[in-house]
Amino acid sequence: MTWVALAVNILFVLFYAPLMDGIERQVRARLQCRKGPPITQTWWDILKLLRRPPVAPEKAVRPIFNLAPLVAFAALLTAFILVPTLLPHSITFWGDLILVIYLMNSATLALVFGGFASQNPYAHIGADREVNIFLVEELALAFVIVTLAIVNGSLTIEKLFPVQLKLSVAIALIAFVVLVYIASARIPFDIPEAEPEIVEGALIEYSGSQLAFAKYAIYLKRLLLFSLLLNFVLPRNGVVRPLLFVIALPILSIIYASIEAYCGRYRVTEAIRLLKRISIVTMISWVIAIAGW
Amino acid sequence: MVDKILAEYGAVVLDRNAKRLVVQVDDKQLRPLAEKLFESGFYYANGVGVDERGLGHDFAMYHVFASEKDKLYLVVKVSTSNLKLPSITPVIPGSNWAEREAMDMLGLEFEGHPEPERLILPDDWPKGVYPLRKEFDYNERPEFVERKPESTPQRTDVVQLPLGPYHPALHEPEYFEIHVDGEVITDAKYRGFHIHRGMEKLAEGRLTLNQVPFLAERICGICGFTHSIAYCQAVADAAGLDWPERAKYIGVILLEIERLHSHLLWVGVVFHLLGFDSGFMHMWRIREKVMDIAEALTGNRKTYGLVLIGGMRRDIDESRKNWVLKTLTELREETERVSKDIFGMKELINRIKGIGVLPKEDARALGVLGPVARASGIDTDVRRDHPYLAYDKLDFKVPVYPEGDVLARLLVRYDEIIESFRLLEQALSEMPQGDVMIEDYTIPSGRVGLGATEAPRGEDVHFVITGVESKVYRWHPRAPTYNNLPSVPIMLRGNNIADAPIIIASIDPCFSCTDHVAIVRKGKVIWKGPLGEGVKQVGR
Amino acid sequence: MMFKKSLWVFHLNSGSCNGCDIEVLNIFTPKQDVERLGIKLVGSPRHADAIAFTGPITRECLPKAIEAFMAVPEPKIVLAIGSCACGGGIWFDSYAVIGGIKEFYKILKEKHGIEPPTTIYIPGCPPKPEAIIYGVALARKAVEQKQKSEIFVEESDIDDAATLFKEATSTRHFIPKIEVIKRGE
Amino acid sequence: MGRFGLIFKSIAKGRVTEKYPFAPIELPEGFRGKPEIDPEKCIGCGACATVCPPSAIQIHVDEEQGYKTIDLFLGRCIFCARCEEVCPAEAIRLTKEFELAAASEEDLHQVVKLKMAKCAGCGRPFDTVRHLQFIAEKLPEEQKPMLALCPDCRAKLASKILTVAARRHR
Repeated sequence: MTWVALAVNILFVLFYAPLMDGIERQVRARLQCRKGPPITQTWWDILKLLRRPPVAPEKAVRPIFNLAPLVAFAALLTAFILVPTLLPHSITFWGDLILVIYLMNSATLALVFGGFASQNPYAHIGADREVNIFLVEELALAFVIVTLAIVNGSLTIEKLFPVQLKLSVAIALIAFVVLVYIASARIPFDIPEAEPEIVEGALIEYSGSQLAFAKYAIYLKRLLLFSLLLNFVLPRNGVVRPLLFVIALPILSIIYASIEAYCGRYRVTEAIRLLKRISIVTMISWVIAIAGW
Repeated sequence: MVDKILAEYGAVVLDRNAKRLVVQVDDKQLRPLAEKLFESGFYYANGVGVDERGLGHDFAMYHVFASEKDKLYLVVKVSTSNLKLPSITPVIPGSNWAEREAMDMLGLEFEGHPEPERLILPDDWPKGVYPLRKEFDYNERPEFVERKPESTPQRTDVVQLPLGPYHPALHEPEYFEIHVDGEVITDAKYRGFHIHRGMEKLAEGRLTLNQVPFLAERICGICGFTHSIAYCQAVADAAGLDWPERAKYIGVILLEIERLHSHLLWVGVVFHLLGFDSGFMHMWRIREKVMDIAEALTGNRKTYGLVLIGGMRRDIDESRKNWVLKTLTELREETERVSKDIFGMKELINRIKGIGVLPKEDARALGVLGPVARASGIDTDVRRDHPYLAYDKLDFKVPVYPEGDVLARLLVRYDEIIESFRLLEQALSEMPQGDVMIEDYTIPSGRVGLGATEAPRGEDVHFVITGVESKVYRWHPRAPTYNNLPSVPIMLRGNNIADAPIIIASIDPCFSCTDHVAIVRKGKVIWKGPLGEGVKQVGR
Repeated sequence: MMFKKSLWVFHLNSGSCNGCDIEVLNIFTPKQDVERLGIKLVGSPRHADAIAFTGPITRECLPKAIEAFMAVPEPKIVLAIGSCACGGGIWFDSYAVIGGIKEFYKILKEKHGIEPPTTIYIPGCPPKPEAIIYGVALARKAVEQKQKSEIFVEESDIDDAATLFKEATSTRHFIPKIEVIKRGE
Repeated sequence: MGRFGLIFKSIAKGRVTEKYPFAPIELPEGFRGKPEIDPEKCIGCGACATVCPPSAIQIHVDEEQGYKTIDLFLGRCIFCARCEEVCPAEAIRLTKEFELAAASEEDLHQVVKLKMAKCAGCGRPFDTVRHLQFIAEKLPEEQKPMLALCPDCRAKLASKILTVAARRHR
């Protein structure tokens, strides 16, 4: 039963992740008075990219460059084995939140390495910014996890989802909502792949199927972040859960995409300053958690 | 006052009318005269080297100075028989490019020029071939010579990245080299002129007087119409023609429509560069209506192609006029509404406040023009200072902001959008009846003409010497970006690299306008956007 | 057809006056919004399926244009946007340009041995945004090509002027017939 | 109101996107689209080629075959409508057609080949039949025979007449 549920979950995320990007593109288009692409557009893009041959740049460190997108993609799929999405059954699987975060970060790092391996100056800058933001983001995330762990007395996914609502958890969750926004690289935090400035950053030299996997990995990461967020608050069992889950995802997409459409990009320094403030908030939630509220 | 100065340096008046004065001076008197003129409020407007052997003279350099105070363009001619002339760049920095251009295109030498390097032609252009000399055919294509490797040695104290020339932010090929100390820009150099298309030679070679307006319009696809007007004004000035009144009003209407579309486009691009794509979409949505108006009035969305030396090729009929007036009223409301909301986005506005400051003195020395000058507190506008077409009969304000930062440039342009709406309404409703074209005219040969218009980016100055058989002997357009670009390094200095792209974009650079003549050959070049911060890390 | 649903375009200004560049940008704005057709502008030639040339390709741009052209993975489509890219425009024989996409292909063939890819010529100065959309639709074979080469040949027996004027005086409005050859049909 | 005001306004505005290419668009009167030569009207005078700024209209003379070719290359045309203005026969005009994209450069050519008349003196083809007729219609009857000669022969004839006249005068 668990394996079937797992398969359903994986298929669901594989299908939904590009669709989610399609929904967000549509939302942004509507807010700009445009008709916008059909919500299946991202799927078509990926299918097309998969059929195109990859070209590696001459100077690239081939093994790392070629492997990076696949590693990122695989790491995120593995994370989805641990994190329940549509069906909650995979919850009984072994593993804990730390592992999920590690898998997610290794995906990010894989793309960063891929960017460095491409030897393109834009990719370097993009990768570099990614690392910059990633490091500060990590600090805040660590405090969120610690807070949750203290309150729930465990780090296993089984115990964590859904979390008990306490003051500290509430603060941590609010911080987490912001972190999800930042970690999914949306404007104004899409600095690592700012199109008008450094042309998709680390992904600049990728083409064809490798680009498809890299992009897919990014969409999966966004979905993973949303799933984590929803898991913290949605009920764990029952028929309502898949239903609520399916309804909540597009709603989150709409909210996040609307914010994205009406923001200007930050400079890296500004983004980092903001992240530091969030870290302080999460630290406070940790202190409150220790105090037992 | 001008006459007194000119007399002091022994200048001989060759030709004069109410708007411009042509004089000739001895080459020894040139530099002191230029210095004196600069002190008394003139700025450097244009510099043209001419191969006058076809007119029975030697080579000559025409320096054009302009003054808002005297409402005058002053053309100073110096002749040379041995290709050597004194450089006036040490006293007026604004003439730097003009002199280098003449070096490149004609082989003139300027003694005392601070950086006598090739500016115009491509890297693979052979030495000693000067396209603007009369013996060179316009369609000659010299062999490609080996490209020299970049001469500047790799510096260790600055980070250099070969970014560009195809940078997605600007959709035009160009290069900037930005020298960084930590996160702060210490210096910047421009290299571009990728779009040198040999236009001046083409005008002398293949085209006739009445074909050049179409060429002039293609100097720039955004602000081309104002170039074709400036050219026709220059020829009209040389021949002493006067357009019919109605043609003048139609000219004003189309120029203002062009300004509207150009400014809306720029505001949109700025929002795009700030990552605020919705702002871009809203501005361009409004602009689309302006394009519709242009299409209805001229038959094309851009490159209106409506002007000939004798006037306008199309009239505006009554029903269309009313439709345009109605559409403009709606557009004005829409623009005001959307802009009010966007200006209400505080963090967006704060992002561009206080960056890229250009002080007034530097702006004057470089001869900076248009909205960039007006944002630095220089009260200049060709439409008011040297009125052309029907501008002297219309009422408009010239917005001036003293801050000199990017925000000021945005505000100047926004105010100009609103003024353009007002001008359009006036011009459309006050347009007199009558002809729009004079057909019966003769153009004398060997006459000097000067035409100046206020393009969306600043003052366009076109210099014309008429030739025989309805040809131009020499035509030299000067686009505003040509004067504005050298100010970018000053704006960049001391700023965070993150702001570099928005600062560069703030002059509304129009590289194709400038590239009709030149090519900078300097150092390793960089255009680095806000990637700048990243640059710092990479270099560490 | 690989690009039926999704086409990513890399835009390369090869010496254009900006008119075409702005129109290329314009098709992404709300009125035309080609994102609805799955068309996207990308900043890196590696991501692109099509490369859009605007401009007559100046001498200075040539090496860079070749570089960018080669960076686009095969199979690719070339969109020659505007009269400058199609045939060199008003500058076609100037010393500073090479004069349009055809000359560019000649150089590619000579120097690098590359065969020209599928090319769509979109004339216009600048082409209307809709004309560009039409061109892209043509590349996807979603519309019929309207523009066909036409050769009109006058058929007439009279060829010496002396007889001509005998005839002309009798029938004042004599006009010889014309034969039409439409290529591609 | 700032950003929220803008969001509300955008939603209120709705979508402004047009349907093209699935629905045709409206073009204003006087739109400058594709230039078209009417081969039945063209007289081959070459006025259009002379004024065309980008030389998109080029004239070639094939003396052996006796044809004059007017080659309109759309891929270079700047749609300025100068040709329409100067055409004496109203043979070339700008249509509203803007969907000009083509998969090959050849498709952008429109070629009109007109028969040329041979000179009654030297037998060399010198002008199109139609152009001669066009001029003939405007000339008085007695001058028409001159049209049957090419410019060279005409000049020769003229000088001959003049010399004869001069001799007589003397």
